[in-house]
Amino acid sequence: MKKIEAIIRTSKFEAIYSCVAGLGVKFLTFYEVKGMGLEQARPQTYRGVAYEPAFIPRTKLEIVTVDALVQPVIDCILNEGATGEVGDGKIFVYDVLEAYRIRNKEQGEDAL
Amino acid sequence: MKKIEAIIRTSKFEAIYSCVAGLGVKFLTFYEVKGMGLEQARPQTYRGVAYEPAFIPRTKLEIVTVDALVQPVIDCILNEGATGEVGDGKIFVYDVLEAYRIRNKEQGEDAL
Amino acid sequence: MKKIEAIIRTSKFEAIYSCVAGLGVKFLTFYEVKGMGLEQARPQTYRGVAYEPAFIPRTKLEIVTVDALVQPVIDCILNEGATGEVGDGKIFVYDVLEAYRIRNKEQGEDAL
Amino acid sequence: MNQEIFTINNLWILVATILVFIMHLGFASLEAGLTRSKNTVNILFKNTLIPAIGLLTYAFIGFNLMYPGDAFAGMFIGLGGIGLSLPEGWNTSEYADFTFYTDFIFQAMFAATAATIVSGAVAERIKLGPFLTFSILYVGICYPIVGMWKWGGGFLDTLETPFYDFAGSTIVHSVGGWGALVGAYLLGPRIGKYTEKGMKAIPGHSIPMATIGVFLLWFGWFGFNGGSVLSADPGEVSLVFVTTAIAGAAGAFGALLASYLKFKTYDITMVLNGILAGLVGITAGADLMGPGEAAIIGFVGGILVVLGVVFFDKLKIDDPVGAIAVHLVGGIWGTLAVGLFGDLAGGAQVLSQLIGIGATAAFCFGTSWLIFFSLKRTIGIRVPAAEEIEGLDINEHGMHAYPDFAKQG
Amino acid sequence: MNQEIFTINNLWILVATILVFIMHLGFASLEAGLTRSKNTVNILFKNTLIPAIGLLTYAFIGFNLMYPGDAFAGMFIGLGGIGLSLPEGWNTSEYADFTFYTDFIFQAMFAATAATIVSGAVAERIKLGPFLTFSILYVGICYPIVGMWKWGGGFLDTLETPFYDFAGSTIVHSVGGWGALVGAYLLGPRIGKYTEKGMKAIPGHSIPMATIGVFLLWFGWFGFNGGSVLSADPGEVSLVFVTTAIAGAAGAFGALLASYLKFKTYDITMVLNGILAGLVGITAGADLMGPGEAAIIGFVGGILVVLGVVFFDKLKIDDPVGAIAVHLVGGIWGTLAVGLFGDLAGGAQVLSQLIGIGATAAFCFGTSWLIFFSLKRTIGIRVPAAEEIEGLDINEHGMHAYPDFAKQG
Amino acid sequence: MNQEIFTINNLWILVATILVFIMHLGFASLEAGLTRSKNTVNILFKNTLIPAIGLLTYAFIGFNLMYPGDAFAGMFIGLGGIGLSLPEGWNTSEYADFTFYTDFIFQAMFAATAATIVSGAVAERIKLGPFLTFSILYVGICYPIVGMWKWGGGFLDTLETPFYDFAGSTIVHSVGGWGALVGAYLLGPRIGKYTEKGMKAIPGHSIPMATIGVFLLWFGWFGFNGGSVLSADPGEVSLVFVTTAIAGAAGAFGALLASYLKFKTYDITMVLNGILAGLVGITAGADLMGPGEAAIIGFVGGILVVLGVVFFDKLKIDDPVGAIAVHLVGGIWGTLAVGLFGDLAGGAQVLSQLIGIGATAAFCFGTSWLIFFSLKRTIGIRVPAAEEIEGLDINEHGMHAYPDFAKQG
Ligand SMILES: Nc1ncnc2c1ncn2[C@@H]1O[C@H](COP(=O)(O)OP(=O)(O)O)[C@@H](O)[C@H]1O
Ligand SMILES: Nc1ncnc2c1ncn2[C@@H]1O[C@H](COP(=O)(O)OP(=O)(O)O)[C@@H](O)[C@H]1O
Ligand SMILES: Nc1ncnc2c1ncn2[C@@H]1O[C@H](COP(=O)(O)OP(=O)(O)O)[C@@H](O)[C@H]1O
Repeated sequence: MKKIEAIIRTSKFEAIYSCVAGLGVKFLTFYEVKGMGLEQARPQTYRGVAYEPAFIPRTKLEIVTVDALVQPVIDCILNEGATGEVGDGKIFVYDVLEAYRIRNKEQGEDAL
Repeated sequence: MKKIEAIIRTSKFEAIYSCVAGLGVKFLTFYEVKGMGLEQARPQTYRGVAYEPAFIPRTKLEIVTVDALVQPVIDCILNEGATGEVGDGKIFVYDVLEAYRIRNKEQGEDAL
Repeated sequence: MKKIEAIIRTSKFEAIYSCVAGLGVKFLTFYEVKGMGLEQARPQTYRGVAYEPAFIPRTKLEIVTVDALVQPVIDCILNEGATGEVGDGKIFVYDVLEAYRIRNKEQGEDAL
Repeated sequence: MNQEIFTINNLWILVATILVFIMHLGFASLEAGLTRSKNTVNILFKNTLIPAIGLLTYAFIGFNLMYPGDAFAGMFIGLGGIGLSLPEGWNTSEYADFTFYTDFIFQAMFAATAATIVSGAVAERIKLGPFLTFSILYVGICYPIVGMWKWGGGFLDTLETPFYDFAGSTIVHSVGGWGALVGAYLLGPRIGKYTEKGMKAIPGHSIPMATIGVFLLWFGWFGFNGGSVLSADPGEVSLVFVTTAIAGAAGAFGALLASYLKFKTYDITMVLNGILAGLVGITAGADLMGPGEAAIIGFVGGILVVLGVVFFDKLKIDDPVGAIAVHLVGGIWGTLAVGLFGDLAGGAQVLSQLIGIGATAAFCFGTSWLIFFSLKRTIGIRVPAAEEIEGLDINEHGMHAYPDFAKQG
Repeated sequence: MNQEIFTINNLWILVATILVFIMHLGFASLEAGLTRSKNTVNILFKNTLIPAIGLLTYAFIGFNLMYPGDAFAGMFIGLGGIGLSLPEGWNTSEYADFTFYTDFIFQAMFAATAATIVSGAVAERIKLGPFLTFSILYVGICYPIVGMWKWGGGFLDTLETPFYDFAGSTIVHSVGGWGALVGAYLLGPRIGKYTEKGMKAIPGHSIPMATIGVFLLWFGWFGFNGGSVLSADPGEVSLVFVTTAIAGAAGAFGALLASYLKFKTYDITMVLNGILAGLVGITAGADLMGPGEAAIIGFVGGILVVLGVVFFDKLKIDDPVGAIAVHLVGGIWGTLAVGLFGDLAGGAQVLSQLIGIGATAAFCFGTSWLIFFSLKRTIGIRVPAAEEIEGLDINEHGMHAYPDFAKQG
Repeated sequence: MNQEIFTINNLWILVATILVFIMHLGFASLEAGLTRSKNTVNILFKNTLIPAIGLLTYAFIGFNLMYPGDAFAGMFIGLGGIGLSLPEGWNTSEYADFTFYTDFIFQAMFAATAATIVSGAVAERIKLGPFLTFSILYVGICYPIVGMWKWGGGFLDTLETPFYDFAGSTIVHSVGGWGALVGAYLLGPRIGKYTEKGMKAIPGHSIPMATIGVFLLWFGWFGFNGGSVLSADPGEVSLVFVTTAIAGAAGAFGALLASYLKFKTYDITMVLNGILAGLVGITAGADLMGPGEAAIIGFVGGILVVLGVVFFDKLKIDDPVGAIAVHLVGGIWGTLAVGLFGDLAGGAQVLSQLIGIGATAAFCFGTSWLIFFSLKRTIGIRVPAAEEIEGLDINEHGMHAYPDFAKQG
């Protein structure tokens, strides 16, 4: 079991979701985060003061999945999430020691 | 040291919190996330157009704790977080390499 | 590659960011979380009912970086993030198996 | 009366009508502000329909129930007909200081207020259908019957020392207040309000909306009270403006003082409630008091509203917006104050005021109990617990009030 | 007319002017509420400038185009001059029942309404510059020309059976509605509204703002219709108040019924649109109807708005706030209703009403097509897709409406 | 004067009173909108208490200080008594064109404006207690003394060429503006506003609230200026309506142009400030100007407000809402404009205007320095840094304005 964490463009969420759903990934979690990176946030002005808001809003996606699906999921994100411009984001992969389904206390890969 | 990540029903937060506090867990972090899963989001309509909002709001809980407490914490979540209906959520366990308390630079298990 | 997760005081974000940027860390992600811990949330009252909101708003910082930079980054956070009072937060370190840059499919440390 | 004065009087009552109209937005904003964002569509939906219900039912039957005509003088109930039929000389001073239609529309705007008051107290847990049913019956039938007792020439008006209620501390506000009390009681408190570990605060979702609401209510109150002079008489209307302004201002300070002493905190929601309690308090005698008396009445009203909120919380009657404390407690206080201060003060007047308060209490408590209880026993009045927790907006309306914004845990 | 009556009439028209003024806040709130938070600064920016544009262009040329003087009676177009020049006796009853300046300012407040209606329909995707250009031309030139046809003594007023439009169902609301239709059509729908998988809902970001907007509009409408009596005549103004109130209330129920039957949901945005449709509907004949007829006109208006929203969605004409259904459909219905109900009902009147509707349709459709199409072919009228997705606020204004709040995904 | 005209005049002043009342909601909304959500309860708390303070202190002493009676004509200060005592014939035209109570309540509504203006400039960092203390003293004593100089028959009114200030560009707005300047200066800027790395923007939390505020202010301004005619005279009131409307509209465009040229951005907050500056500018001479002159005064006011905001930022005087630029700069400009344009234009008038501006400057600067400085040296006027960072709402009120919504980092 691995956890795939991807920081993506919010506008790419739907495309990525369709792709991973097509692989049989039934569950995922996501939330809004802010990023600092190469991409510059769009400059804003307020009452004559130009300022750069310190961050760019992004979506973070978390999918825990069986080892066999890790590469296909990553490919989905790489293919569907890229525009080729700075700001496309990153993917990180982590090891997962254990998983449980709260509803019925199933454990391990069954719980995913 | 392990990190326990649980995606739970927002309404179950208080019960789970009391349970883990009873185990002596003094710290935890949580935030709002959105989930896709077996549970369907309640259909909404707006000006005659029915639509399913793509996600369900959920709470994500993060607890880093010593190995000895991992199973009790998981049991708390499994027991207090379940309704038996689709949508109860998941628990994932990860390894933690190191921990620090910022206040006094304590390190390792002392920092938890 | 390691992932450094720090739960910090929101007010310390800028100081920490300058410090790690000085180390050459070009990317980071952060978001608002809520914490339970030793620090007590400020009591609130509403229409005569005193209540303690269950949590304190905090910022969570995530930096994935090469092993060589882990200790310097942690030192930044420990030094810049501390006030010496309860509530300064924690740092956790995790292992990262793999990383990708979505823009150009770079992999591994190049992707950071 | 000459045509010029007739035209001025008529114009003022129409302007006052518009001011009373906007009070409905005031109520909508206040109630939405003091409840949670998961129930905001629901409360706005109700408060948007209430003026519509008020206008239509009042045209259909209410106006005739409230002003059944001289034949029913001194009585409890009467019905002059159904619908609106233009009397002879309706648009001349033969009819009154204003036209028939002006009379109707000004009164009709008052009517819906009774139900609006209730909607705040029962918010966040009542089913939509039963609430609307209650509103139609209460606004369409109960309110005009009580109104008739005094304003329609009924028995309260023909007491030896007539009951006095200038613009409706009892006849409008307490009528709403009793419905609010019964509704909140029969529904029971919101989930999580009174727990084993004690009372929990359930903060409203938008202090700005609540503040906007109270300012709009105060704004409209100048029409509510000022229009109740039923003419543009310079002396009377200007006196009423002064007492209305002063009582509201003093109410703010009464509530500020009481809430600071009791809770050691500067609670804006209490100050807002205090303004309203001051306004409700002055309503019964706005034309009888001087500025000093208005200040006392308002100030005491502001104190009472804080004690009232605490009191009903002790009884575990859960009123998210403080409607019972404002309109019922404030309404009783204002009605009594007519016997204690100002031009009519005196023992006989106190007695008459108590008769009016008591009669209204009995009738409104009884009828609203009857309506709410029948609904409870038949179709049920409370949404299921799961709906309540998730919010009425998504369950009753399939919609969120603020779909763009992330929610606090 | 004596000085007293002159003063009263003048005062009422001025008070009505203020009420019409606040309708601009009503439109701003409604349109902001029914669109997404990423475009809120943009819509508020436009709706703040529109009354300013209306006032200035109307002073510069509009007033003279709309009221060119008797020499142009029965004609299509005329221009009395440029700017405001005080006529002899401007501040006496020689001029009218009110002063020249009162006349101007009341009319000027009406003028901007036409552009405000358009701004809702084209929201969330139109470029700022082209929209302001359109507004200036449409408010400054097109609106007053149509207004002249009837209110300025033009050809619609001199038909054998004169076209009748009391306060502007056609002359104000449909004029705006046609511009809205053309604008929304030429722009195309918002990205993501009509997809291969069917229509998608794009919920507005704040139901409270939308509700506040509609209440303020209703509030102002008492001045819009009541002031159109052009005097404080007690009978007429009070009748107009009653029909305006009843039609709005009935519109709420018409839309509630229709939307519940069609969608099985209690949609507050439809109820709000229904109120407006009822108000637009009664506007043409507010002084001709009794309460019962007002109720029918309002109720049908409320039903029509729901059908209209569905209809334009079928045509893939994307109107985020329902402006076309409210102002165009409602305006046509109200104008026709003058031939079907009330004092003027009859075949000849229906014909005249149709002539007025048709002439307005042709002219407004034509001119707004001309303006929008020229702009489209030259500087372009639609923001780039990336801007639209990210939001107009940050792209056109470099600013967020709610910088403190976290956004829902 | 006959009873009819007396009644009409009285009615108009009362209606104007209500319009001025709602300006307090306008200020509350504008100031809340242009500050951060962590300080929203605090700003609303203050702005809710201010009208209450204004009404009560004005009844207690202010009215008597401002209108001490003929015995004090030509002087600097006078006191006619304490509290309100009804003069002979108070409700007849013996007293004035309106009743004594009408006089009082209209003036009282003006009074609180001075403190409201200050509250915006000192927002987000001032302690509650000291602010309320300042407000009571400034509204209760300083404002009426300045008012007396002109409107109470004091020395500015008895200059050879009397100082002219129709509705208070100087006497109301600059009075507030000076207090705002002193307060903002003595408090120092908000943490993080002027850093070593330069100036940082601190965006307000709700553009919709700010917009609602400005519309309500404009709405109320028709009463502020229109009521200052002190009668319903058709010619005068209608002229004042036109100049008020045009100046606001032109102010929008002045600010739009200036801010676009300077910052290359369409900044709605500047347009909103521009409208207000146009309105403040026309206030001194609203009855003296024609539409063209009103347009120039408003347009220049709109430009000045943008320059003013930049200027005070350069001086590191931190004014979150632009109150100093709007009310002080705009007020001075409007007062001067009376000498430059319109019926009174001329060198002698310019001189008198400068005397009025100067005297007000000296007195208001002096007294507000005295009050703020004494408070600073004793109980302190600024909240601790930690409180400021965390927000005044939670620290001074133990409450959040929007507890349901997640916050942006
Ligand atoms: N090493 C990292 N640790 C944490 N977050 C990262 C890291 N690298 C990138 N991110 C996140 O990903 C976002 C996208 O980075 P971006 O500037 O788009 O990278 P690139 O230009 O390489 O495509 C950043 O805003 C940040 O939130
Ligand atoms: N493998 C996974 N990876 C990431 N998030 C998951 C995963 N499985 C479940 N979740 C999260 O948990 C939530 C609950 O899943 P749910 O549909 O309730 O599962 P179940 O029906 O098995 O109880 C989902 O909405 C999603 O946010
Ligand atoms: N073991 C843990 N697991 C998850 N979150 C933690 C843990 N320890 C601390 N935190 C987070 O860090 C925040 C800061 O803790 P705090 O009370 O400041 O600790 P300390 O007093 O030791 O400095 C907490 O509110 C919580 O969000």
